[in-house]
Amino acid sequence: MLELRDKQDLRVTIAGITFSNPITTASGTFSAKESGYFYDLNELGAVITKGVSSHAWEGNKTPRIAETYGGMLNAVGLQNPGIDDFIANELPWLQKLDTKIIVNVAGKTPEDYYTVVEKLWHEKIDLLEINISCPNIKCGGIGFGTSPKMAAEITKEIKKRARQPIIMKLTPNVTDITEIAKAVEAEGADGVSLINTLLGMKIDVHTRKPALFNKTGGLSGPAIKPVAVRMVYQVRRSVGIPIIGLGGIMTGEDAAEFIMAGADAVSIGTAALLDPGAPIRIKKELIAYMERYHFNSIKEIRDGFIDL
Amino acid sequence: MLELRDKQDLRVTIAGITFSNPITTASGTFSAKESGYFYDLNELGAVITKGVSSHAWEGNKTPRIAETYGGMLNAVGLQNPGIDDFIANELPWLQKLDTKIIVNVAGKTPEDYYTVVEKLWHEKIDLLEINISCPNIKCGGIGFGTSPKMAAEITKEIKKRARQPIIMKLTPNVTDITEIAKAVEAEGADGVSLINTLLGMKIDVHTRKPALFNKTGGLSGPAIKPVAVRMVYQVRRSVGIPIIGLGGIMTGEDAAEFIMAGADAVSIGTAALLDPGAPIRIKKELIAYMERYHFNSIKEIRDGFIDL
Amino acid sequence: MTKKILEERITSNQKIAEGIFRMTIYSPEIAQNCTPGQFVNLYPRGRHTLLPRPISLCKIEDEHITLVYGVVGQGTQEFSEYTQGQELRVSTPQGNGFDIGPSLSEKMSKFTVKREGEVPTLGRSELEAGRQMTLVGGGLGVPSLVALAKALITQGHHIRVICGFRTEPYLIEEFEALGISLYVTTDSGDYGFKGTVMDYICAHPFASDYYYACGPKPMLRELAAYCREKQVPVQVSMEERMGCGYGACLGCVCNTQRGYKKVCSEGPVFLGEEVDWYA
Amino acid sequence: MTKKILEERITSNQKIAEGIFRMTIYSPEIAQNCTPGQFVNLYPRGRHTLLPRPISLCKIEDEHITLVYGVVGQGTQEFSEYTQGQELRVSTPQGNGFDIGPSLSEKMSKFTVKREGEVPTLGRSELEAGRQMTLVGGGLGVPSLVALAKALITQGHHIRVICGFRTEPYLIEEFEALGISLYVTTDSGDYGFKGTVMDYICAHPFASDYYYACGPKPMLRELAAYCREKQVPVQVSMEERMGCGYGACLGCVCNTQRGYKKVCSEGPVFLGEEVDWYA
Ligand SMILES: Cc1cc2nc3c(=O)[nH]c(=O)nc-3n(C[C@H](O)[C@H](O)[C@H](O)COP(=O)(O)OP(=O)(O)OC[C@H]3O[C@@H](n4cnc5c(N)ncnc54)[C@H](O)[C@@H]3O)c2cc1C
Ligand SMILES: Cc1cc2nc3c(=O)[nH]c(=O)nc-3n(C[C@H](O)[C@H](O)[C@H](O)COP(=O)(O)OP(=O)(O)OC[C@H]3O[C@@H](n4cnc5c(N)ncnc54)[C@H](O)[C@@H]3O)c2cc1C
Ligand SMILES: Cc1cc2nc3c(=O)[nH]c(=O)nc-3n(C[C@H](O)[C@H](O)[C@H](O)COP(=O)(O)O)c2cc1C
Ligand SMILES: Cc1cc2nc3c(=O)[nH]c(=O)nc-3n(C[C@H](O)[C@H](O)[C@H](O)COP(=O)(O)O)c2cc1C
Ligand code: FES
Ligand code: FES
Repeated sequence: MLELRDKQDLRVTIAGITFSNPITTASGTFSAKESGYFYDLNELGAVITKGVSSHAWEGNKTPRIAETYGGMLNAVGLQNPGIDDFIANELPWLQKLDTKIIVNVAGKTPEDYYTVVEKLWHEKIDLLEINISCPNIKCGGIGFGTSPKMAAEITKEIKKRARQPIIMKLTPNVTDITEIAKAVEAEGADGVSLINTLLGMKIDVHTRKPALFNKTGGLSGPAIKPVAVRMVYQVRRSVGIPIIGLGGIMTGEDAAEFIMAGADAVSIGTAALLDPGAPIRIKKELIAYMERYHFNSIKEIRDGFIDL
Repeated sequence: MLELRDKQDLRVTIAGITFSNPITTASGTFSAKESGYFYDLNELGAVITKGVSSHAWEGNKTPRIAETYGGMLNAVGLQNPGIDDFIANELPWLQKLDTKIIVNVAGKTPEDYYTVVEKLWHEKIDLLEINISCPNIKCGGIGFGTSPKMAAEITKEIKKRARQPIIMKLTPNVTDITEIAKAVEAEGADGVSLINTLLGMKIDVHTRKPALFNKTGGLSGPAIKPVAVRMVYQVRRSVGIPIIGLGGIMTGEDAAEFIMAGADAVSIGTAALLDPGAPIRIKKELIAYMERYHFNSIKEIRDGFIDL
Repeated sequence: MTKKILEERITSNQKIAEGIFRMTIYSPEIAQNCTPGQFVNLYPRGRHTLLPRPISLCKIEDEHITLVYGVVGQGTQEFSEYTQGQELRVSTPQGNGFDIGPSLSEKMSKFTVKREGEVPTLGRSELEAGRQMTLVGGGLGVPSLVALAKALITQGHHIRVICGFRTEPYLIEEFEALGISLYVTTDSGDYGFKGTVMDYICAHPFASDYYYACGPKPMLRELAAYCREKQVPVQVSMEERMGCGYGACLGCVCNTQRGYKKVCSEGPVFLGEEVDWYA
Repeated sequence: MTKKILEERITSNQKIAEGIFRMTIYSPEIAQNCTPGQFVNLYPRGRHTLLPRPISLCKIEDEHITLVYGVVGQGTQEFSEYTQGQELRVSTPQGNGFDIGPSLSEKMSKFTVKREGEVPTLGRSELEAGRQMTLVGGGLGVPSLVALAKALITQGHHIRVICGFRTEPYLIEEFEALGISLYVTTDSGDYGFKGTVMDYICAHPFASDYYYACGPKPMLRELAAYCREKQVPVQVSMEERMGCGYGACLGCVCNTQRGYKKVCSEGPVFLGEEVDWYA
């Protein structure tokens, strides 16, 4: 029963921007320079940068990383050189690539976010991903993401100031993610990314101390995938805007699972730490999955889900 | 430098009840009859029963179980024969054991809970664990656990009607677990158990259907341990009542980690599915850990935590 | 304190058909304390796959057991890579197995526990003499019929086996070695009768005093309906996704006339009559 | 596209002291493209331990590399169970390694990348002629000094090595084979000088033009303070818990006078002067 088929169409469109394929890099787990030693960045649907803030941030003290069963904790604390340095030194390099550029924006106060999106007004980038969900920043960030009211407010204000479409990146550390998603959609968000990390902690019983200097950190990796899939599924049934799905994607089948749950595109995070070429491997595996089950497009995968 | 030491003192006291050791069985992962084929139940600090409700509950359709990376999802849906059957057929058997008995109480409405605790008034059991956190019951359960107000209310009413001390079992699917813990403490809860399962979902990309009949289910196992440790740590610093800590404990060192985070006792759940003798193995490993680091009591482990 | 998780040695592990493996394990402890229709739990080593995998006993010898399994996912993939001499974690036998008549029921009761009133009674008298028994298997349900056929022969019954496969049959030689009547069907028609076992049964009417079956649920359901019509007893071995595999978690239930029953500890064998097929 | 994760074959893996193992890997690709002080990432197979384990290059031969590692947790426990002939996942060399002078700097620049202005310049002139070099190692920091000592000898320098251990020394014979001055200390006094390497250095003053060090942070800090006082340059190899091990995650930073630097890609070797020891 083998038929001759066209090559699969992997294209997806998010907020009017068409990516060559649904594979993107999760913020904070990708460096164009370092990741670029391992694979051809032009193979990606889009690059999503490490969080950029209005000024340089130092980040947290070390240890910033701890391993857990099937996952990891990080408390990097959004170390970054600030938007001016980013525009001067990193962006030109990204702009030479033949892929879409999504800049992840971090802030502790509303003004922090405004400064960044305003400075990006004239820049040739495709989308903004607004991180209102980082668990590793004491003074803010996650605060915006845990209350529908605050999430709505910040979305509205950023939307006014941003030229590019905005994707709100949501935290899973909430009682009801659909409320937050609905709130940001109502205020004009062009999409949502979910999920950021789950707040976790590890104590080293040998040293008798928290494994992270920051004590708590963000849990990522395959351990959290079921929570992420559940949230993508719930949010897909609550809002109409596109979803970038992430959280523990390790294989092409995992990517397909997120797409069935309702994601329009996916991001690869922790998988790229233990396998630097993971985004491209996962893309190939997704194609193989599509071939095996005769899916010709990403939409066909999504529509293939039987949700009685 | 080896000295002769007394045997460690493993005793812990929860709400005035002294357990011979801190190891208990997580509700729903233990059956006195079936687990009893594998080990001597008297070795446990306490048995915690499967959730019991006012009347027999059928539970969900199958599949009820799905495996995830480093964890599992379940949507058993609290199948149980009801409190009368429990008192007639199961309790007498448990009462012959030389360990403490904690009955886990389930309900969809407040009245469900009241019926169960009232029927247990005259029974020789040590503690009640009130499950206000089951993610697999459509009409209630988890609802009580996600709002501080409702959690407080149900605690107050149950406290009036129960003869035995009550431990409220909390859900991790909330924005701020300390609020819930504080609310139940304020209304007289004698302790809290945390955590119940994280709400998750798995889609089988081969069958293209949700892996569970119930679609979503509760994520348990080592994957969730960092979330559980973080919550025990946070709650320990917010309330004064005892904590039963659980969520992904697989080894004696994991048990020690929960104790350092602030747990007074621990429960073994998923670990007992993949290793039926896990509670006793973990108890032995905890003793070995105490020997290695010269801890003589559970309190010494807790106090050994260096939390700068 | 009668159940255990053992570390036993694999004496062979070979591919016998596409995606199908036969593993032999040296384990007097299991081999001498089990009955056909029971299963063991195999525990993967890959530490991200936590749960046990239930696999039926296919052959029971003095000191060895044989399991036949299909590679369908990560756990069975891992098992297929095990080599001779390696050890694996395996439980002592679980579940009740097939009821094969009075002479063996005493032995059975040593290893399985049923509450009062839960012993299937329908059809027990039929097991008493040398009867005409039909064993129906589908795909990965076929392995457990090998041990069953052998035990029933020992009891002096006449055995007919009907096995269905997708394209490639396996274990044929095991049945042939028992000298019984064997009928093979394949969906593809590549081997034997083209169609399902139920197609075969309907197309070739025969008399039978008793049925045993193991296979996919739709096959069991159809057979149970057929047997009810014919007023002949049938024992079916049910499959369900398991958590613990030993009766602690209520993960693996089968809906019966008496409510949900645990497949792992109260099954996997039920009377066709007692299963609520349309729940 | 110059970095890779390789599947390489283990040619030996043996215990050389209590809890300490030496592993030799056949890998011309790594052996011919690395410098002392660089490390490789080893990827555990146990799929619940996700992150790579960085291990320094201890010996570099034509087609083989040797790693010496201590069993401290699950990852290194797993490595210690690997046997000859097995394959393991290992990255191409990471980080910048020790700066050992001009003649090698060209080779180095092929494999390591530094932004403009980030190349340590202090002390480079000292590397030019046959100088008196002191290499200081503590515990699991000692292995990387083996490859370094050999390279420095090739450069025509005079080498003194001071190594500290808890109780049992290892790799002694490797240094002795190089025919250099070797001083061993143990905390317990079981072997060599009783005390730390810093105790030794303070108790036995000697002249040295340059220092290299690898070991626990408190040792490096003390040595850096000592070198600053003596106005002698020192290169220190820093250790930090890693996420990716290749520069993508910002997990492994070291606080320097120029802010946080990534240990994995901008280190692990820094000048003692540039590290902010009290951050
Ligand atoms: C009482 C009992 C007895 C049993 N006896 C036997 C027996 O004797 N022999 C036997 O072979 N089995 C038997 N089974 C079934 C066996 O337990 C399961 O097949 C096994 O547990 C699957 O484990 P796994 O890790 O390989 O698959 P899992 O990873 O758990 O996946 C199982 C399912 O996921 C899907 N799936 C996963 N990966 C793929 C893929 N790459 N392509 C397509 N689909 C995929 C399929 O639907 C597959 O069936 C029995 C089951 C029970 C309950
Ligand atoms: C650049 C660099 C180079 C390195 N080079 C080397 C080298 O050449 N040789 C070498 O041996 N190491 C080296 N290391 C350190 C090495 O990377 C770590 O020791 C290793 O990653 C630990 O992995 P693990 O899984 O065994 O330990 P993990 O499980 O990650 O645990 C690590 C820590 O947890 C604690 N711990 C865990 N289990 C136990 C236990 N049972 N008892 C007591 N404590 C425990 C200890 O504090 C231990 O150090 C290097 C590190 C870096 C950054
Ligand atoms: C080391 C590390 C750093 C991260 N930094 C950021 C960040 O700067 N901004 C952000 O929005 N998310 C950040 N994240 C979260 C990831 O983008 C992603 O949401 C999360 O890790 C879940 O995906 P994963 O399981 O595939 O890693 C970081 C995650 C890790 C592991
Ligand atoms: C199969 C299964 C059934 C459960 N049933 C109950 C229950 O009836 N009542 C309850 O309070 N918790 C129930 N739980 C939750 C566990 O008691 C425990 O809170 C959770 O699994 C986390 O612990 P673990 O990771 O050690 O399993 C169940 C968990 C599992 C896996
Ligand atoms: S699998 Fe747990 S009760 Fe059957
Ligand atoms: S470990 Fe990721 S940047 Fe160094």
